Amino acid sequence: MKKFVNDPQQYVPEMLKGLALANPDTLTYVPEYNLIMRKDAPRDDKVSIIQGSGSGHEPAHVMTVGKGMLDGACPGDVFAAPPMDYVYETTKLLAGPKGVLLLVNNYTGDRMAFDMAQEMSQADGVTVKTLFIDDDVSVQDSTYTVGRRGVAGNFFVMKAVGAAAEEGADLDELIRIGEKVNSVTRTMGLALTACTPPAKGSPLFELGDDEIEIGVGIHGEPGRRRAKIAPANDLVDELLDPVVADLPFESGDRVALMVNGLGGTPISELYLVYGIAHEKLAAQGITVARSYVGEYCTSLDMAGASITLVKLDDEIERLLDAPAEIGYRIF
Amino acid sequence: MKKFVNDPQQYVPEMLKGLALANPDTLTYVPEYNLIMRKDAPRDDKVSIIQGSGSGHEPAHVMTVGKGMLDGACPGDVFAAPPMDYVYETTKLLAGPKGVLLLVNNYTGDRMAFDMAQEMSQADGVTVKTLFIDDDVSVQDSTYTVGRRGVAGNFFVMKAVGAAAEEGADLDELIRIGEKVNSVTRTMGLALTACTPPAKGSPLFELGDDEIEIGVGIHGEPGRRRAKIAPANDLVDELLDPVVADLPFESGDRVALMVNGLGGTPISELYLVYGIAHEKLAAQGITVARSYVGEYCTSLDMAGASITLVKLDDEIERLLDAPAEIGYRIF
Amino acid sequence: MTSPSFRDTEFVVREIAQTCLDNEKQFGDLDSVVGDGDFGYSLARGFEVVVNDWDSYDRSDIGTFLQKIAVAITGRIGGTSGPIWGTAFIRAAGVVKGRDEISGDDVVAMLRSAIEGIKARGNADVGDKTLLDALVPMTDAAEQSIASGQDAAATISAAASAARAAADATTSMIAKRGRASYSGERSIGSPDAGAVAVAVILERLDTDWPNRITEEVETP
Amino acid sequence: MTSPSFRDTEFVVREIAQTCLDNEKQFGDLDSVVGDGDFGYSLARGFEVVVNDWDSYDRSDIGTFLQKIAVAITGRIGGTSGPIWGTAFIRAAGVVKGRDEISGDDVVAMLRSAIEGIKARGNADVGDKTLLDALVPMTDAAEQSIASGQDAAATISAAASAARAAADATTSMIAKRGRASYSGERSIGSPDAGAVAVAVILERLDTDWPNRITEEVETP
Ligand SMILES: Nc1ncnc2c1ncn2[C@@H]1O[C@H](COP(=O)(O)OP(=O)(O)O)[C@@H](O)[C@H]1O
Ligand SMILES: Nc1ncnc2c1ncn2[C@@H]1O[C@H](COP(=O)(O)OP(=O)(O)O)[C@@H](O)[C@H]1O
Ligand SMILES: [Mg+2]
Ligand SMILES: [Mg+2]
Ligand SMILES: [Mg+2]
Ligand SMILES: [Mg+2]
Repeated sequence: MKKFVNDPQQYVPEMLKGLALANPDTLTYVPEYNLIMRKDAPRDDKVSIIQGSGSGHEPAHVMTVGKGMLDGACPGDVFAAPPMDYVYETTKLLAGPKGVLLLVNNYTGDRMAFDMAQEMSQADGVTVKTLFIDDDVSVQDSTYTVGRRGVAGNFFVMKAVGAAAEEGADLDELIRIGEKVNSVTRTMGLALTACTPPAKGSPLFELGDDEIEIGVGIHGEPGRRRAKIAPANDLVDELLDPVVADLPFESGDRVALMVNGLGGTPISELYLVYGIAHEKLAAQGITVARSYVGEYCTSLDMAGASITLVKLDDEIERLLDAPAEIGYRIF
Repeated sequence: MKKFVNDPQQYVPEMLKGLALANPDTLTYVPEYNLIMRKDAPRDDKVSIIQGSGSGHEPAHVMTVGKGMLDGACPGDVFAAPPMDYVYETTKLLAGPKGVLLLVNNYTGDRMAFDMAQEMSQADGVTVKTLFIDDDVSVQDSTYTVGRRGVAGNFFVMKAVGAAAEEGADLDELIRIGEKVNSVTRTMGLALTACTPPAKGSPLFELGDDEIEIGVGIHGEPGRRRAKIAPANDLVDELLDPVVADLPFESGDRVALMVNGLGGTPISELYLVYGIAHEKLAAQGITVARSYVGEYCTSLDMAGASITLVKLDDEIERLLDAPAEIGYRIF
Repeated sequence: MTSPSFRDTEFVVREIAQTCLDNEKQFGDLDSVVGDGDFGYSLARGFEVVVNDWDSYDRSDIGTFLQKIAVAITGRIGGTSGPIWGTAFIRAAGVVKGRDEISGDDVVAMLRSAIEGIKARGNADVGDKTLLDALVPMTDAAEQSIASGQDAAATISAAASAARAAADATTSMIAKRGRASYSGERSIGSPDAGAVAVAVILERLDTDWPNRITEEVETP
Repeated sequence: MTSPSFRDTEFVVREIAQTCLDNEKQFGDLDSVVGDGDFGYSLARGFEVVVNDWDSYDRSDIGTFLQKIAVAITGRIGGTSGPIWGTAFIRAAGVVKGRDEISGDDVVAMLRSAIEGIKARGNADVGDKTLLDALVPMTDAAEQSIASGQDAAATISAAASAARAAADATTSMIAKRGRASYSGERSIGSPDAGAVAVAVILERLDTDWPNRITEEVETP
């Protein structure tokens, strides 16, 4: 393994420390709970929004803490949901009069930690609600009952409720908005290479020199099937077709299109993918009204990409358009 | 090679098309010259700023075209300076009454193309000046006469002159500012892996499983020496020590610190590196007043990072702080 | 002054902790076949805390002691395993609250309660290819052994054999819970990491049980 | 109606172009040892245009023809090679402006002028480990051969041998210009990509020269 890492066990804390040092005016770091929080949180005039998740998906979610986005993020170790305590303590720390919204990508570990933390902080008198995000179309609901995973589409829920919270919306309103955005958001990803968790020190799975993994999870979970590498046009079909068919998205729809890099794929390739996807959608009469190209929810150093579509209405478009200030990516 | 690519020869054009499709309101794409330009350029009230360079360094420089940054970028193929014609035609297209500033990273090919284009457009009556950027401390001046390379530090020159141009500064003033910023900017990079140009289809050099390349160029040119992978603390020393010693940066200095990813290194590692570098500087009495963590000037999918320091004064700090609007990275 | 039961309880917890520390890599590798590879790491980081803070846990009674262990685990283990293993310890603790002596039947009751807790927490059942698929057969075996009058050593042996057989049998199962379930049919062919962990712990317990210290030792 | 000299010029340009197309990979690999690997790609993309638009170039005279080739190259080849090779063709064109017939001495003059152009453009000289290190010895050999009364075929053979020997000799040189120079001492041990390209082109010309079409063919 060749990485910038000292002790693999300190990978997450050292990253969080760096993030805090880079944003001294806006972020506070609470090492006990892997917590990155806004300096001005909790505020009396807005609901506090918290995301947990495992680490290794950066910028999600510690780097999207800021005005118009999250109030705090308390990730677990790489690919592990946070211990319940982190969520519970974070919830108490960020509890204000308007309450707390927990954003949870739909995974067993995350659900459990957040359920327990919600119960316990409610017992303490905190008003808490939880939004589950499950945008990944690669997992077919029918076969299992754990349901779909939450992946890059989480960004749109976070952005929309973040903007609404900033405007003063109450907890129920945020739940309404978040559920609506989640219900019109669909994602599909594929991996060109496996990722290497620092503590493991070797790739999480083996992929041949000409193999790709279609429908891969953001934790290196294998996808639905393995295939041969193909031209970008075909790879975009693999991503776009199941996404479009699922909601389904239809001629006349206005959408947000996100091409999300999984960590090891350069931005040049992501724009190439974006261009192809944009034109394929146009050919189906679907208008891309907002575009997102870059890294939003990664899987460490995995090469690959996911495509997310969000069906827009006036309300969602307005919330996505609202300003946000986050420490990540400064120009 | 596993990449999102159709025809390697169309890699750059397809990326540029994607970029233009993602930013229909602000950017124009002129396929003949690989040109991405602001829709509102050239303007009467500001100098037009143009950067060329090879492709494969994205977001540099096609993705930093926008208000407060570049007016146009006309890159060559991957790692190749643009053909002289591209620069010449772009210069003519963007020539306004206040003239044109060409930003050139100091490489033989780029210098020649820009020199020729400058001569030719001056002959056409256009007012053109050129700024050369050479921030890379890994190349020792003494041994050669081509001089240092321009690498990620280019960003600071671009940002400063971009902001000043927006305020109406004239060409001579931009040259003064750009030369000043370049003179206080130093960068050093290292690669953990080689990059794979799409047209070549295989890594540009071979690195063992435990080897790194110190002082690597952003075109996959080998660096000054090969070393064994080491803990992040030691890798930061490899990057920071030569940078600090070079200007030199001294106790009492205020600096901007950039940790730039070379393409394949996840942002989590970059923040980890940032934290270490920040603290090492603090221990030397050097204050980090502005921080930049992310990908600014990459080398395709190369894993690795560079560290840039800029010695700040009030003028530079003000210009770096000025707003900029670019199509890249939307939240 | 701790009772024999308390010392046995301490011994068992310590064995669980040490097994998780010693098998971090194996457990992680098992989880990376169709999971995300962090199972070994998560358990090791949690039980590391248990080992490091060993002397500090409140030992007023067995229930309290196990509850403190549960809190330590919940505070440090993330992923699915934190809530699952934390819940197991909390439930087991609840059965023997305030007690200083426990019987074989109590142990079975503790295991049953832990199992019910895991099922509820994970919305899972036997057959879903989780650690339940080793835990339940192993508890059945222990119960039978005790009912037929076997001693602790024989009971642990029986439980260990049952756990191993059951863990091996998860290989042919399709995962219906947890991250492994996303890969559907592809989860067939490798055993469940959690079930194997249960087997490895029981086997170690079986080996070490005769060598445990049964008399209280005065620390000088 | 083109002259014999014109047909020879066309033949030579065509050979240069075809060699660059056929050796894209080799030239690129040479450039990746201590450079950035794009040398083959850059030349191929430029000479591809030359081959594709072959019939469209203004053939009023040899000078004009070569100048159009130069423009095509400059418009498509990036990197260092665009300006370098473009300059070479422009300078060669300048020597035979308006001419329909050229002698061996003219060819030497064209090469000398191209060399001066490259030197000026690249601020480089013999010994810097660039294509000049093949081009100059090769021109010297051609000049000598012509001076001693050899015919074109023999002159090309002599030039090819000189180019190859000189290209091989760049292996032990340290690069002082271009991207290879950044690696300092590490540039020793592999030949310069540009110099090798000159040798490969000359060797091919040497092989194909006897088979060129010397009479004008009426296209039906
Ligand atoms: N819903 C569930 N209920 C009970 N146990 C489960 C459940 N899901 C997974 N497990 C167990 O947890 C193990 C994986 O733990 P861990 O790696 O910590 O989870 P994660 O999938 O969150 O990374 C599996 O091998 C399985 O035995
Ligand atoms: N300053 C120079 N003057 C003349 N020729 C040069 C110079 N620098 C490099 N070359 C030649 O150009 C070749 C590399 O060309 P190319 O790959 O296009 O350049 P780049 O370094 O811009 O990628 C070298 O092998 C060398 O022969
Ligand atoms: Mg996990
Ligand atoms: Mg080049
Ligand atoms: Mg796991
Ligand atoms: Mg080159």
